[in-house]
Amino acid sequence: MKKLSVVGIIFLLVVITLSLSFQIRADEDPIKIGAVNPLGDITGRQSTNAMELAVKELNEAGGLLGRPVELIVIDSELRPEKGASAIERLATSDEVDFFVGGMASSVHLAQIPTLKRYEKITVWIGAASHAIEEAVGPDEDWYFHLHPWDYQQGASYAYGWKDIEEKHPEVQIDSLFLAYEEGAFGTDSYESYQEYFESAQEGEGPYADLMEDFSGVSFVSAAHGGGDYRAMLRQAMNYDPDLFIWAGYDADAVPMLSQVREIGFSPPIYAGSPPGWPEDFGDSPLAENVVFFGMWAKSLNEVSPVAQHFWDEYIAMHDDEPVTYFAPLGYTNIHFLAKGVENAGTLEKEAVIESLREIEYDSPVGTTLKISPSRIISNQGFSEQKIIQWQDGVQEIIWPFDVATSEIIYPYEW
Amino acid sequence: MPVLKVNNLLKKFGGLVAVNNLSFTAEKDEILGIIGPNGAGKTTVINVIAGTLPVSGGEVVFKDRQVTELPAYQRNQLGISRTFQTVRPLQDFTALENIMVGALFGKKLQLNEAREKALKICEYIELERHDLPIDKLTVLELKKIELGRALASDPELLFLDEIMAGLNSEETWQMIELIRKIKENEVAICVIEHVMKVVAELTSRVIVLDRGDIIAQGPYQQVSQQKQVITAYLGKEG
Amino acid sequence: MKINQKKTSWLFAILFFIVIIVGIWDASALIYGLQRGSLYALIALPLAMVLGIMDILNLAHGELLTVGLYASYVLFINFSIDPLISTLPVFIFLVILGGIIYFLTIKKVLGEGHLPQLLLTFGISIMLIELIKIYWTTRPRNVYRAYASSSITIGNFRIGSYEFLYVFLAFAVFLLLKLFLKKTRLGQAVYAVGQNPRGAEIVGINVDLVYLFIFCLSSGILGLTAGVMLPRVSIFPLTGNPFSLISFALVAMAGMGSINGILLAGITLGIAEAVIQAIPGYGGWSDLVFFGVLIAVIMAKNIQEA
Amino acid sequence: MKKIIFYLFFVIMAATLPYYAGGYLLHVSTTILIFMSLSLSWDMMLRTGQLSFGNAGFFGLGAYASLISVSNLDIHPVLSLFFAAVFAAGVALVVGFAVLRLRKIYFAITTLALALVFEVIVMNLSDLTGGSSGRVLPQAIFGGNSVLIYWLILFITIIVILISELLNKSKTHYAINSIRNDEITARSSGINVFKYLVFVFVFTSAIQGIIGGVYTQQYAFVMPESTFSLDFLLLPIAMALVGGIYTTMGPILGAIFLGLISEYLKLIMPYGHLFIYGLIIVIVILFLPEGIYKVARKKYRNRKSQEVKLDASSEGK
Repeated sequence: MKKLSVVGIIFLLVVITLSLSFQIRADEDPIKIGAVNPLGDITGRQSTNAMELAVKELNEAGGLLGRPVELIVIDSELRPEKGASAIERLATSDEVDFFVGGMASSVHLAQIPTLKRYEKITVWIGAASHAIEEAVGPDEDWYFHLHPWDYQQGASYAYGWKDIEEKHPEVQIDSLFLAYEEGAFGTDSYESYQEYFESAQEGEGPYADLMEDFSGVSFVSAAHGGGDYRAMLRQAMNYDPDLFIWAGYDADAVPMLSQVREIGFSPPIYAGSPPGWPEDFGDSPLAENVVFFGMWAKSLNEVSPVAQHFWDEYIAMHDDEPVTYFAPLGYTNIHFLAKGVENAGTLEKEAVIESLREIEYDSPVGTTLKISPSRIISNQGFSEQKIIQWQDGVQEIIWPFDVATSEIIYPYEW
Repeated sequence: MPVLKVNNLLKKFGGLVAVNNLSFTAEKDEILGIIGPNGAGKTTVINVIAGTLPVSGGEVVFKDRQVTELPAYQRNQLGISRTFQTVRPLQDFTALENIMVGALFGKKLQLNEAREKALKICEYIELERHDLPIDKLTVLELKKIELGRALASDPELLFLDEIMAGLNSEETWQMIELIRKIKENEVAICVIEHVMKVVAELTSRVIVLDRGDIIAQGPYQQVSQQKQVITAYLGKEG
Repeated sequence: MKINQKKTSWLFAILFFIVIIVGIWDASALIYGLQRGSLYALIALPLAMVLGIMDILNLAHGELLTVGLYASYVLFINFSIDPLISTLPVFIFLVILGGIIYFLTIKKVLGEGHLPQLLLTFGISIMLIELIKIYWTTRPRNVYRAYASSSITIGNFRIGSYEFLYVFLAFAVFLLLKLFLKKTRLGQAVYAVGQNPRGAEIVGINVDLVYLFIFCLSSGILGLTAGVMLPRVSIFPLTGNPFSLISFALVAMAGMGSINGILLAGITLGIAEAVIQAIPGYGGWSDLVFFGVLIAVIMAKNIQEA
Repeated sequence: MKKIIFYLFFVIMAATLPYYAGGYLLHVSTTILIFMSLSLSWDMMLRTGQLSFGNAGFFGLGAYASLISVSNLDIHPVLSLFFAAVFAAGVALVVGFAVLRLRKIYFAITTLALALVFEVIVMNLSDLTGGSSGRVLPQAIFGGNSVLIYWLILFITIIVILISELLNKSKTHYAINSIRNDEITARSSGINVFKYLVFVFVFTSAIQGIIGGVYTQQYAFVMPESTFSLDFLLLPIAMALVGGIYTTMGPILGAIFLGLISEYLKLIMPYGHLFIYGLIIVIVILFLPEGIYKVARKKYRNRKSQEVKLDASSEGK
């Protein structure tokens, strides 16, 4: 009898502790995701909004592994040391399970040493500079990078232009002129184009048969106090390229187009790759037929239900339209991570990494996200961008053809 | 042998000739007065000899050594000291520290030596409230600081630029006594003065400047009688 | 404030020489340089006034320009007022804003030395930038006006005409300002205060009023400039920021308080910059030339025997 | 004696920080120390009366010197800091001979222009510097061990603090203070103004160079836009002024105050916290124009002297 009561008490205790611990796990111990974004910048602000949306959706669907999901966001202030200390805070004070974020290569570079110390699973949506890849190195299996690297972007455009040339025989691209801003962003683009050109001359690489001639000139971006592009544009006009590309910021878009008209420059294709466009750019007659490279456009809603869902929910939650592709990427970031955890059925690192590598996530940027190795790291997400054109004030996807919403208007005229 | 020899000293400001081919000497043991109406170029002469301003021509020889091209601080280290017409104390220092500066750099002493020396000078010039910051001191005390700093580098040639200005008659007498005391240490002293009583009292010889030229020199009693000196002063008044 | 012809005359000679050389080599670079340089000078002028007369180092200078640009933008978006017409209301708005800033802050650091002023205006500039960010985000905004990209063709030479407005405005403002300083009572008072504030006070000039006037006027000139710039630039919270630096550079190059010098310095630097940008492959060095010329001129003009 | 124990206490507290503070506080402290050293070095130059805007430039030069010496010459990261110091000092010596003949705003603008010139040169020497995209190191210093990095930076900061204190107690103090107060008096008192200016300019630049090197080694990268950022100029100035200039304690307190407050503000208001930060700077300048340290010291002294008076009066009764 005595024995039985002891066993019974022990059993009771075990049950109570188990249920208690389960209780704690379910209600009081959320899965924490730590995000570092530049909140003062529109890209960081909107991607944070989108991350919040994704977390809300997860929690409404019952959380992850039966636990709620909590998003903790810290402002990077676009300052490297602040970005790094934010990681430190998330790791130690908030004890997050995952890191997500964030924009600006310089900030992310400073975060890499700290990230390496904690080796928590990290999924990053911005920071396209290949220097990041060098800093991370080949052996860090916990590091996932979703945004295409600078060199991947350049390559993807080549595939796009070739497809377009094939479909539209009137489009003929032989010579390319790159106008690039003097900072890291533009110079990286120039260097990768330079590399492509060198291999193209030997008949290799994505730009073989596409780039017979190449030239580039730098300019000071309006974002850094410049904004006079006329000297550069005149050089471009003298060069007379088939494809004119500018690699600069959204602040450069309108002044450059305005000066293009002033000096009377009219390349057959006028393309750019800013991270976003100015407010009401579509309403401006300057926008007409401008081509650009990007990850996402509103018109994707026509062809992708996920994109439409994201669009509606984002507006419902934040009463504001997403204007930068970092918004859908932020959303993708959280859902991709959540799906990995869900498939793994555990928070155990190796298992989650394994399952993240297997996932095929249908993302609101219109492309299925699937991890594959890039030059150095093994966990690279997207590798392509889209070719998009402003038509009647709307961003229409013209390549890849499977998500295209319109045909290219050629040549660019004003 | 004169301590200071000035030959054909010339100083121009743009087109304006402030000092015109001036030549004179100053001897050890004498108090030389430089007088003249406003704008005569007295302070400019000091500035040029002390190295505060570069010369336009001529030479300055101090103890048989060419110092014409030397910077001010080197001339000070060699033994030329000066005070300023309007006091220029170092605001962030105490009185004592102001005087220390002269000893530290003009005489190249170390900190503790300089402090001792400065204390001695304070005693010598009868400056008691030497621990106070500058803004708490009287005009006489400020003048004494100027003097003390100039003395701290053990000068052999001392320029005093209107050191009596702003002092009342009792203070003036104190200062005159002090300058006499200094003279006993074999220092050549050059004073610029407006108050003729002081000039008469102090100087053994005067140089009268007018518009950059020497118009007279000699003992004050003699010079003050000369016609062109009187006109120079009267002309100013009229 | 000095209006000294002599000091700037050799600068003028060098400029003239450069103009001829460049004009022969590439006339468009010359015109771009003239246009940009006039803009630089126009923006630097108010800074030079505030520094020369009030001895205030205003780090929020560029931010006042930014505020002017946003004000003009708001007038265009909400009331469809053309930016060129909005120059007047924006001028008034910035005069008032300048007055408010003067009363709340600047007035209290007059004569305190440059450092507290520097930090104070640094704080103001952070506040203005952040306010704009909170309200308008960092997304650039533009105002499209077809006339902003108009051009004139002479033979086979095509040149943008809108930016000549900068040149016109710069010279107009400079001339009016000089006329004002010479011919009006207030101008004479400003001149006197610039020379010697204490003396001016003794002869019965209300120095405080003169300071207020100068700060408001210089802030107003930025408003005027903003309206003219708006159709040609992107506006975002940091638009004006780099212009603070350029303005400081011009003021230092021209010499404190020299009005003629500002115009010359602006045009010199503008041309230097445009020339380098026009050399294929060396555009990246244009900043170096900009600062190189700046340093060289400052060194040549201000070196002291040490 | 009391003072020494007081200081020792703080040094021990600082040195043992890694044992009781979390990784976040440690990192924040590391950043504060970096800015504290920059702030002190700027203040030391200011004590000569020369307002230098060259900080960011020498910081950047040190950063590049350190990174290049580690990756191209394969020297130890800690050793590279010396290299950074020597390089920054060398450049400062050369340019100092020219720019130190300038005064006031001309000196300030020229040093700022020089910093920008350094940046342009670095951007265009892409073979060595990586150009605009910058360069990375395979590994941060000490393998990224944050405790060791903290100690290294603490060590450097303590050295900088000691230098600042020594400077205020040395013969040089009398020279530079005189120069700041009245350059003409200084010259007439036998002070070789130019020599002292060059001396202070060179060693403060060396400090900025070392700090640049440490920053680079900590984060393992250089990039012109962030390495030459004007943040490394304006924030240290703000710290020195908020804390109180011409003193050692001023920049120390200023760095701690502004460093902590910016982190705290960020936590309580994620958006727009920088607005409050700017407001605080404005308020401090308007209402505590002498800086926190001097105001606190005055208050403390007033209270003390009042106490003495009270004692005296009670004794009198």
